[in-house]
Amino acid sequence: MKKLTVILLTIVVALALTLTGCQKGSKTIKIGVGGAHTGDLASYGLPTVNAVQLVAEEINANGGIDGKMIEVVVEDDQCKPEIATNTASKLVGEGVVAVIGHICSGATKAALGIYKDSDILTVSPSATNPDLCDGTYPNFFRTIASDSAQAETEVAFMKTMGLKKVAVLHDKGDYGKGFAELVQANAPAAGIEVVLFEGITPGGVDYSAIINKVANSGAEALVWGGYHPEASKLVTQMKNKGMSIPFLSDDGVKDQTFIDVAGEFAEGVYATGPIDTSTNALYKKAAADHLAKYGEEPGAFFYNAYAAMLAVCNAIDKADSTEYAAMRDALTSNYVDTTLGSISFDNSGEAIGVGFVVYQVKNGKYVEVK
Amino acid sequence: MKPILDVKDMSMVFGGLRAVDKVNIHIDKGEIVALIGPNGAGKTTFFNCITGVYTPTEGEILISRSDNSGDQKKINGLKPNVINNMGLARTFQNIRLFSSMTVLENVMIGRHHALKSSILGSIFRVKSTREEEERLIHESYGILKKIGLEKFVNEQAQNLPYGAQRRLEIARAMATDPFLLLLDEPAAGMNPQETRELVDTINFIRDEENITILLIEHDMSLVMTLSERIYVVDYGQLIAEGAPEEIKANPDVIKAYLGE
Amino acid sequence: MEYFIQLFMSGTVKGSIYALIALGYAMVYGIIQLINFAHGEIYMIGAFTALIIGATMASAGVPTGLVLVVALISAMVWAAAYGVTLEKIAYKPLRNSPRLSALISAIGMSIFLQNYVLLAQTSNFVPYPNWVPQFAFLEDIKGILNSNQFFILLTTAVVMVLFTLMIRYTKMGKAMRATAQDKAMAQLVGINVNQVISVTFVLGSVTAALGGVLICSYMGQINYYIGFIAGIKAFVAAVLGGIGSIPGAVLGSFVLGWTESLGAGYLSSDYEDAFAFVILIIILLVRPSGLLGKKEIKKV
Amino acid sequence: MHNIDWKKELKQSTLAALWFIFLTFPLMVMKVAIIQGQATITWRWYNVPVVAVTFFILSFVWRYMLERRNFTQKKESKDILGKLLAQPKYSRPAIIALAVFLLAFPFAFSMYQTNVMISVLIYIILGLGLNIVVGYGGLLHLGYAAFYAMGAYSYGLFFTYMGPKFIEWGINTGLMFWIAIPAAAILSLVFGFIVCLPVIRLRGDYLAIVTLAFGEITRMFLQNEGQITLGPSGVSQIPRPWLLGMKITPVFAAKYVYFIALVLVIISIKVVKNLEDSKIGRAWEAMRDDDIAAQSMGIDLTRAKLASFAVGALWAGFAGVLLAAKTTFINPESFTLWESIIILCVVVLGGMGSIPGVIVGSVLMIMLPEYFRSFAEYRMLIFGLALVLMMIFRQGGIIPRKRKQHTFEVEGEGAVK
Repeated sequence: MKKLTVILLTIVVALALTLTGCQKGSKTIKIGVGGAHTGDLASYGLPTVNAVQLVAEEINANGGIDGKMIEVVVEDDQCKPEIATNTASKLVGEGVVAVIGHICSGATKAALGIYKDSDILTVSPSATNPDLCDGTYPNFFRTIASDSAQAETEVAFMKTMGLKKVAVLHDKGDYGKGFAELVQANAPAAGIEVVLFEGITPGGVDYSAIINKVANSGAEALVWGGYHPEASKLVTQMKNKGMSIPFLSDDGVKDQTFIDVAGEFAEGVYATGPIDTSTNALYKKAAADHLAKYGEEPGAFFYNAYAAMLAVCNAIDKADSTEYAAMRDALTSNYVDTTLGSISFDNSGEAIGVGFVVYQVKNGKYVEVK
Repeated sequence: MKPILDVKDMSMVFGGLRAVDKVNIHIDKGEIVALIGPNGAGKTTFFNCITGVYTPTEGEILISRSDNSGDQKKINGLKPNVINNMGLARTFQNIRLFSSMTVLENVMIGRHHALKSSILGSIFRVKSTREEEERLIHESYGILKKIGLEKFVNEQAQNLPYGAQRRLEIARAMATDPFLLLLDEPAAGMNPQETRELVDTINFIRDEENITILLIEHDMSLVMTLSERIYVVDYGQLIAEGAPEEIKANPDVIKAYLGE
Repeated sequence: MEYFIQLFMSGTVKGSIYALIALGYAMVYGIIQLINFAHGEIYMIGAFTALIIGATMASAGVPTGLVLVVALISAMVWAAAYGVTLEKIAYKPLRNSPRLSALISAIGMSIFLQNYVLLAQTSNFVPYPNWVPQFAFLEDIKGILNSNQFFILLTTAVVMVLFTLMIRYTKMGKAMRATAQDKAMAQLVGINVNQVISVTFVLGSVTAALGGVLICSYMGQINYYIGFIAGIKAFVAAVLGGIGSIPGAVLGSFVLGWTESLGAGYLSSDYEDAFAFVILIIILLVRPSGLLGKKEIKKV
Repeated sequence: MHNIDWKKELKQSTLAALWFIFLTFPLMVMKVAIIQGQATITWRWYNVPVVAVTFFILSFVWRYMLERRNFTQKKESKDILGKLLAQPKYSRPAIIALAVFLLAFPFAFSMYQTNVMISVLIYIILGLGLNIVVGYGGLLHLGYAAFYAMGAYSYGLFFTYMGPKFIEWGINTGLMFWIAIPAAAILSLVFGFIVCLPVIRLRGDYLAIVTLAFGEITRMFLQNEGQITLGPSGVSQIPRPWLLGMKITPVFAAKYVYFIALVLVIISIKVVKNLEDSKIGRAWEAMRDDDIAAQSMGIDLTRAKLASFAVGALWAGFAGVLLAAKTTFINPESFTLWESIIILCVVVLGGMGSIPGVIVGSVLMIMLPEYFRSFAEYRMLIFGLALVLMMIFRQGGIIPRKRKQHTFEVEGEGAVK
């Protein structure tokens, strides 16, 4: 037992010494990546890691920023708020100057509680919740347009389709319900009546009751706020019931997996998604680099993350500093060429130069609706 | 003088089976009464009805702590703990001790009703609670001493010899301060020596502690030496009542035991 | 009125789906008083196996009808194998342990099997082919009842009838009833209790696999997580009907299906699951042993 | 354990290996992938020998372990460490070392480590609370996360609705934490009492499913009633606890919340210990051992159950407020059925009814996944398997329950031990 006590004390002392000894005087610029890297949402988080690493490697190969190398620190948050605070504190403890992430809006909010008070610049490639840019988090930026922009695009499109009555369903989640509520709020101004607004439970075994309800409501179209698995269940069941009203959705559905899963039933589905920049030179380069390194096409939010990383590195370069205020200043006052085109950020944190357009599934591919 | 336990036309029906059928029993203060009958005659069901484990389908059960006619109370359908608090305590045919507890703790559970401390008092372990706990332990030890189990006080209940376990059940029941003690086959599984000690214990409880006793028993010699009155049930019905000698000679009883 | 019929039919279909899964819960509970938390995973594994075998055959150019039959059979075979293995490994060593230990073991198995499929296959949603034949006579009323729904109803009805007959008239059925009532007694009169338990797991797994294939065909997709929510719902249905009772499980499933559909249709689908849970609580308050559950008599 | 029949053993292991090859064939050897909307199969034959060898060996180990379990079950386990620690000579330095370690922790380790430790402490409180219901009361509770949510939302919503007022009045919003701590505990207690009242007469599994239902209904309410609860987007910007009006940085907050949590844990342990040794604790013990005998000895089961539910819920209230203060953000997703199951696993894995067990259970459940991130993919797989194996081979949990037993020394005055 005495031994045990001694061992315990030694461990404490040793850990205390090592941990206090290694912080200061690092010659690298550390940039953190937070997001879901394991679990069922990993497919949304991992592409960001790849994007950040590709950019870092390229910059380091060219001599770094003002001679300083970039070091990427990757931490998983599983999209869970309570884990995200641990992740954030780990990144802060590592001494990162900026974070690319997080992926989910909920986890991002939880992590921002720590980044904000630690003065760490945070650029998310995917968190679209409008609240994030309402001024409460001055350190927050994103390279994706907010859900309000997305909902506005959707409603404007519904107006051009000549719809008068729509049903709005959502998955009761942060993202899905948020989008659905914004559509509901914008619809009256466009002369559209929302005749049904309800949430459904993801993972259910049968949605025929709610589809009957939609059919019965006299809606001329169904708007879905949520992700693709439920969307494909809904379109499949609608078509099997002989319903043919248009199905409109968000960028959670603008994903090739949706078309793979829903198959023939996906034809004709509308979904909003970020403006297509695939003709952009940097975009092509990023895609080629990814294919060369990982042997496959990049996944969700890859280009947004690539752009975010480019913007952050550019800001450090322009500011000649890793001080928060200087970096923030550089970020909001300069345009930078990215995979998403030439972008800058406004004072609330939204990217200028990114936006949404409407796509439609035609012959098993999403095609922009002009 | 009113009986302290008065059961009137009590029946207990399970589905179609009449386990207890219009039974009338009364017990006076200070008696030792036995309830006998062949296996499956409904004796334990009768106990369960009186102690509140079952709610009898028909009839009335009245108790009174003293023999004044004034304070007779109907206890049909009350919960077992309420009935216990009113002064009826029991033992079980198949011993139901709290096996993970010590002998002392088993008796302490029996004293549960006598404790006044509140949850808050327990949480903060205030002085009055501590004193009460101390007192409780001494009281419980006292009860064990009376029943002659003090040498086992710190043993785990399940490690006791069989006879001692039965006696511990009696001690635990006595700890609840009853005026009527219902013993369900107290001598089952005991050797002759243990049985003799049991007789002394039961007499002691009646004489010194002033507790009336109703017991179910198969050991006829014990029943005949101990009890003053005997009730005999068969197929749920009361078939005979009387002093031991009368019962011994009753042809219905002999028939019930020996069969046709 | 037509709206009501639509909702009622969709509730009936939903009820049939729950019933196919709930049966396994009820049977296992009846025999060994264990909430088999991993039952939903057996359902998922059955459906996955059918997809894999079916996809292999379809790419080899086997005709659709044959694909359906072979895929279904292999789903049932492997689900049964998983069910029996599950029982042998995770439940049998705990047969004389406190109930909570067996329940935690079941939860552990549920987590294990989900992640096993996740790692061995994929975390993504996979499209599920619709193998169910499309009936021409339903074309006009497909707004109320389409071919997949019809096929699910039909299967559930057939399974119910077969089960009732089996339990009532076969030797195994009698042995199962005896074991459910008193395991020690059944053993004494010469019933091989281990065998009865294995058969129970086989039957429960087979119906779950059947349900898995039909439901995935109907919904058009599958992933490793589908068993969890379906399993919880079926479990609620089984409890609602009186856990351990097979007719109770079926009745409970339909009550649940109707409540959810009518609740979603006339009130709000926001609280679709809450309606199910509220009905459950109300029924249990009135009948603490479920709709058809036997009232237990305390043995003293 | 003697005379191993090698021929038989070999045969059994071979059979097991063959069986598992068959069993895992479709899922392990074949893999479905979607290419261009078409399901295709890739064959992974290399998995066959892997499965065969693995299960051939595991089969041996399994049978050996099962036999050993049956063999040793009867004997008392040799708890050397426990016996050593029972002596004051050894226990005192151990306790001092532990105290030093715990006090020095946030200063010796990074903010990240401290935050992880806060999670552990929160789960200890949750575990102790649920332990009252499951371990002492013997009632299977699958909706404990609802009470956790109750605590977190009491603080969160209190801030949402009253925060602006506090700012208007010029009062530091951090003070709300100190109001929320007792308020949330009382609210959870009352909520626990109300929920319990109608369902108390249900037994065993029926009780489990109804508590599950209550948990889910609570979460749905939080999700759907956005006007009241802010819906799925949750409550953000929850203030950190007040300390003399200081501006609290995250690094400092982590240390500060750590110590608040630590104090709460110590209080919880003390209170739970006191409860265990008291009248109500003995009543729970008796109820769990034999409810009919307990009732016949005058114990009011309804009251005992109500007490265990309500007191159990109280700790969830504390834990909830701590969670809100730690993350500064809460949403309904943190209070799912899974959360209830995880807390249940903490209790059962650690050892039902055992306070040190709950502590070790929380440490394992939270720290292992956190530190074994490199095994991320296999983490849940191993976790599931560990639950099964624990139940089979160490049923009482890691530190089985060892209740303080009341004894009586006859010598002298009869000192109470």
